[in-house]
Amino acid sequence: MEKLLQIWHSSGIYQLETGQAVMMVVGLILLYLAIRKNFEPLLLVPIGFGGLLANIPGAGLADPGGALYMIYQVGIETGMFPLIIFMGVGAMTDFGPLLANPKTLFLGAAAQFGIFATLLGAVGLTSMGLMDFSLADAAAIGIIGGADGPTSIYVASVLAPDLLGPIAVASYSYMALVPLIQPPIMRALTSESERQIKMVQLRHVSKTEKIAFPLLVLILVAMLLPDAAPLLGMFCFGNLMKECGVVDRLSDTVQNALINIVTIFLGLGVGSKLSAEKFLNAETLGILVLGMVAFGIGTASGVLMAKLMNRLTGGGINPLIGSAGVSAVPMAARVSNKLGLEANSQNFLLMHAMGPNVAGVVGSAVAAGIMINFVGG
Amino acid sequence: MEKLLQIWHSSGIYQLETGQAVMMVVGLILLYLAIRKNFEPLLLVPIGFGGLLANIPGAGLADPGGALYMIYQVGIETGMFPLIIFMGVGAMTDFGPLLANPKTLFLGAAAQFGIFATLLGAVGLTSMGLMDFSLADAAAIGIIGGADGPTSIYVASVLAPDLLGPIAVASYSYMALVPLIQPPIMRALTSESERQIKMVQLRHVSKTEKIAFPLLVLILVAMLLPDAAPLLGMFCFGNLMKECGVVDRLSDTVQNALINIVTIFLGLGVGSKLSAEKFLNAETLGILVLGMVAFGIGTASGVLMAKLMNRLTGGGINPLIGSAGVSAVPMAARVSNKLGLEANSQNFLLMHAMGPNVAGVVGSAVAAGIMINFVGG
Amino acid sequence: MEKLLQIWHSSGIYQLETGQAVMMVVGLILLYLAIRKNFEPLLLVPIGFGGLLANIPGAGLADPGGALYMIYQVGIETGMFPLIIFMGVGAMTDFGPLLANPKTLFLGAAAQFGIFATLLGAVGLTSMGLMDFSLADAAAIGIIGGADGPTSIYVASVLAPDLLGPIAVASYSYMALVPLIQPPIMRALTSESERQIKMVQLRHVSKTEKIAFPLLVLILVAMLLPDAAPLLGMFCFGNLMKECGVVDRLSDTVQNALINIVTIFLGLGVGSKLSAEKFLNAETLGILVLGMVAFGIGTASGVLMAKLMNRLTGGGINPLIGSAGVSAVPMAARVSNKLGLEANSQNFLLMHAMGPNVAGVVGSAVAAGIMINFVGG
Amino acid sequence: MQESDLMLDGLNLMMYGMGFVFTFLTLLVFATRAMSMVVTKWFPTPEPVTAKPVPLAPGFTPAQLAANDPQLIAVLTAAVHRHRQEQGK
Amino acid sequence: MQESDLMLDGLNLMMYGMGFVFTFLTLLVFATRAMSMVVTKWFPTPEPVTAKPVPLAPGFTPAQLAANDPQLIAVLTAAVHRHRQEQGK
Amino acid sequence: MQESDLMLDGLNLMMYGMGFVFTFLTLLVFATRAMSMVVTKWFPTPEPVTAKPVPLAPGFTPAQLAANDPQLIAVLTAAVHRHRQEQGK
Ligand code: NA
Ligand code: NA
Ligand code: NA
Repeated sequence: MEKLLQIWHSSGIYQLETGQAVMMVVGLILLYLAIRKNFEPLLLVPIGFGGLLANIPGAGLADPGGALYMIYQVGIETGMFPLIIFMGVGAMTDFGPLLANPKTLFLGAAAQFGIFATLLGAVGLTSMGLMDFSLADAAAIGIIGGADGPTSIYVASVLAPDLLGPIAVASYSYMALVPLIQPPIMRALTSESERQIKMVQLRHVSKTEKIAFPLLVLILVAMLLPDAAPLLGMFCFGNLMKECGVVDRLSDTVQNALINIVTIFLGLGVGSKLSAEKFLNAETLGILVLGMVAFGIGTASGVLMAKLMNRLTGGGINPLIGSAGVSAVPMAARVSNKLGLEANSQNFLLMHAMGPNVAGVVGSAVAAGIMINFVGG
Repeated sequence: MEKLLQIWHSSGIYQLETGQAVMMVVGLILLYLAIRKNFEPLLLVPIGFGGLLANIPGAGLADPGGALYMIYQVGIETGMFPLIIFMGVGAMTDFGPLLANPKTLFLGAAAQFGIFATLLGAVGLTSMGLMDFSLADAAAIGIIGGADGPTSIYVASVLAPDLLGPIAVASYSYMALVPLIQPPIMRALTSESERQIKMVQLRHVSKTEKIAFPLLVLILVAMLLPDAAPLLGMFCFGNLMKECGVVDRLSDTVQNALINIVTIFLGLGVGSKLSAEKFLNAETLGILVLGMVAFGIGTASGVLMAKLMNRLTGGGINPLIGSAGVSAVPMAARVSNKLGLEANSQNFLLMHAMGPNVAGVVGSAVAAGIMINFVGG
Repeated sequence: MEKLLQIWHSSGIYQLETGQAVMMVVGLILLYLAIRKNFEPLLLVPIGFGGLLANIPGAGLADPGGALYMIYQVGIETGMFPLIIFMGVGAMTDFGPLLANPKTLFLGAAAQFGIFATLLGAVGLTSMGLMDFSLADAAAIGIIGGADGPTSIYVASVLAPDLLGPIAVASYSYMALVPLIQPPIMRALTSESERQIKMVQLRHVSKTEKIAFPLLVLILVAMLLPDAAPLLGMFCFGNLMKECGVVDRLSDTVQNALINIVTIFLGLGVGSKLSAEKFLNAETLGILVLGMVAFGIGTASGVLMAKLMNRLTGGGINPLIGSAGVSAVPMAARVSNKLGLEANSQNFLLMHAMGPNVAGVVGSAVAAGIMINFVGG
Repeated sequence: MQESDLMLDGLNLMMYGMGFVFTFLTLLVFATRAMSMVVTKWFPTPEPVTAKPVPLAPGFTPAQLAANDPQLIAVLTAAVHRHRQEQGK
Repeated sequence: MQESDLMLDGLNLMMYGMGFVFTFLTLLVFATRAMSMVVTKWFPTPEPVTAKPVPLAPGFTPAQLAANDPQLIAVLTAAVHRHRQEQGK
Repeated sequence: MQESDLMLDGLNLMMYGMGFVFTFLTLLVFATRAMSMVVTKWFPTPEPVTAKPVPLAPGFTPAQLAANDPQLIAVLTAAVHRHRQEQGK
């Protein structure tokens, strides 16, 4: 009888706290969004399930000694998982369109304004007494506007580990919402005639240029902003493996088995941070709102920069490609292409938008480095 | 000359103890069974070779600092390797037949009687003074009757790490012996007419049901038996990745590269526990005998339960599918099918036996949870 | 303004030391050799890039807490990465030609003379006061002559971790230089008529022999030289998985995903040792020179042994296959084949040279074991 | 602990254990039936999940997407199957 | 820290941050152009890297080499493409 | 340690080392020959290992089994080979 009581006392129903129940519902919602609505399923399925596991009452999977806790400590606390993912993303990235038209890097720069505006918003809310974010918190929240999941997780793990859960969730959710968030902003800021601008075909880029580019980026990072070196170093390493043509078996494994394995464990590790006390509070609401704002501002500043460049260079740049500067590869570039086709059914912008798109990845990694330098230094 | 002596003193021949020699022969026997007799070669080749390596005199591969020791500490002591394997098994499991006929879950429950009967046998032998097993030891030994390698290793690593070597060896060896152990028991407990019973074809199961099922299992586990949450949580996670259809690249890696890598290291880590002092004793003999008994009792109780269900439901259930409830996927189901065909060459039971077969995996994981709760709590 | 200064002070340009700049150039040279000159790109691309990353001023990637430092500690300090690579190499090795003609093992033995002659050279330079190598250093340097990257890294990580960077670089660079280093030596030591000797076709080797051979090697190692057991044990394990035919999915993963993943991280970890203070000194120059000498002596002693065997056995052994005893699989065997074809366009030596080639792998692993036993014991 | 205690513990564990396993799986039978009924009634013909274009993760190339194409996999599977049958003759 | 200080820090970080991002990417634009010019001028038609025989790592089997064959991959890609078009009809 | 000692140690290690390498590999030559003789004499035509049905690990799907089919791999290898020869023309 005593033993029956023990089983009952160790059961989930007996131990269930309201917060855990709510967080399990949050996990199920994430799974629903991932599976039925195709919100970045590769990350949100593991994150959502990790959230479910972390909130099983009495199982302690996210407590010291638990499986999710160990995954977090080994892979996220050390920063290794986001770095490996970034290596994989580098091995999947084609810098060809950017090399054919390097000035699209300016669009990748402009779109990072979303990051810093959001940072300002976060400290502003704190100054107003509505929230309680430190500067480090605000920096980590701002990076959501970079539309780059691994960058967000890396920065959050360094600057604001307590906010890692909501930041990762916001980052991936909004990346999935790019096709909904961006079009109205893009339409509002451009005229019909601007949207109809056709761009000249991109020149051919040689193999040697593609091999030299990641080394160029690495050396520039090494000379100017060592704090961005881990992220961009691994990114450039992956890209060099892809482009150099002599280590295809390594590049192939990085793009498949390795990134898949690490994605699963990264997701589970992030899920371990979806505990009630860290997720169910006003800060999370603030993060979700600020993240949305960050995306909007980033999109707008990218488009405005493209308009400006179009005027200064005497035409030939369709402002719709500016929004792709937020990264969210390749979805943002597809959105640019879609709106271009709406304006003119012969206007294919996809390749032109891939330049700012990958520039945005570099841009937000640079922004991440400056945040870590400024706040952590 | 002095150096020649040193080389001689550090040589294997000089240092070889009888126990090590015997254990190397045990390792070679396991390799023989795996390679020539096809006894679960995916596990027994690494376990057998790990046993060889662990017993090389003077090399210290299984001592602190040695490679096998590190593998054990990192992957088995933490429980991670069996959990990852379970995720992979989940990603390879099709719950369709079980969903089409949920009452086969009762067969998966009945077959777990083998586990608990063996536990009782182990404490009985101790009470009689023939063996010296604690309750935790007995629980870990009983799980062999679950016919699930990773579950056995997980429970043994938690409750009885000292017995892990013989328990893992017994578990995988007997899984391989299913085609020999089960048929006589099945024939003895069923009549010819029972074995000829044809079962109606299974209904179609929708994609949505398959997606919902792992979540349902997880929530039930979370509410009732959190101690089973690590094992069944990872199992359900793997299954959800397989069924949800939006993360096929993750599911594919889990079923291939990841499970293969972990299988190799799990085997080597288990092999590190095949030392003479832990393997060459009466307890191992006891474990081997009790494990065999566990399989037999599990098979019998599964078949008897199926007979009962056949009578209660007015026919339509072939008792031969009851034996598949021990799990040992998919071998036990194939044995059911084979005996069905012997009785009637048009009687295909494979799909019907897959229901209890996967139910057995869930059932023994639940039994594992209750053991850990009862003994460890 | 103060913050601008901070950014400037933390920038790479401000912090750059001459040594770091030189080492980054060294990294770029390694990448050039790998990508344009095809010097063992699978290792030299990761090592070269790792060297770049390790020398980014202020980033601290190779300092405690840095990503490369962690990779080194986890995988190389423990010895696991070279062991896993060796398992993969075992799974890619075909002992067929060696089994068809076991006396080619003598050639694999003779070529190891390069290892010990170089060791003597290293202690000789120290005795002359030109260098400052301990016996352990000398032993680790000598292994370069074994022409086996993972063996070199394993021994260096045990006996001379401080020299690991230059030793690994020398080892892989010279393996790539085999087609340049060996031919002149081979031509100088053989007559035209010797090079024209045709060898009889190799007999068929049965599956059972191929399965038994790795076990035979393991048992011999276990009995005679336990210090070689980790390296040769993993090698034989990989080979057994390949040959046994019942665990093809494991063998396949070992040869692909697993070895690729570990190769990447092994390279990055080695790169972390390419720091200025450890690389830019007279010792490195000594290592590079001694390594080259080691290759030369190994090649020469292999060829001379083959000549001797040809005379003693009354002909039928082409001395060109002796040089393949240094290992550097399969390049050294190809060099033998090429020179054979030069002498007689119908003289195909590739298969005959594969015997000494894989014998060289075993031979240098045995030499590594004796070094570790003698120096470490 | 006395030996009879150990035996008693073993009996207890067996009783509770089998009881719990049956309770759990019985609940699962009912929950599964309920779930299937709900799904069949309210989500009768779910849009096939795989028909939607699978979104790419950042930087995933079209080649990787190809690996997810169920039709392609079906075609390859059929080819393999045909090969096997020919071999089996 | 006072709240106005936090706000000030935020403004500072925004200013320096955007400034740095633009500086960095502007430098990258120029460096990239310079690099492309150098490559185009001095290395106009680089020998195709993949045309050289890829050296095998110790023990790599021919089967693994096959995986690196770009022509083979091209053929397979074309086959997949053709299949898709047929499916698309 | 004096330098002459170091030199002496080096010489010692060289002597013992080469001696041991030759001893080991010589023993291996004889052991290999003995093994081959035993295998050839007493296990002359071993049933082909791969002919037996490879047992599945718990839950391994038929698709994974396919990856182990040596015949299938042979067919694919032949196809690749044919393609190469056509390319080589
Ligand atoms: Na970005
Ligand atoms: Na079971
Ligand atoms: Na060698």
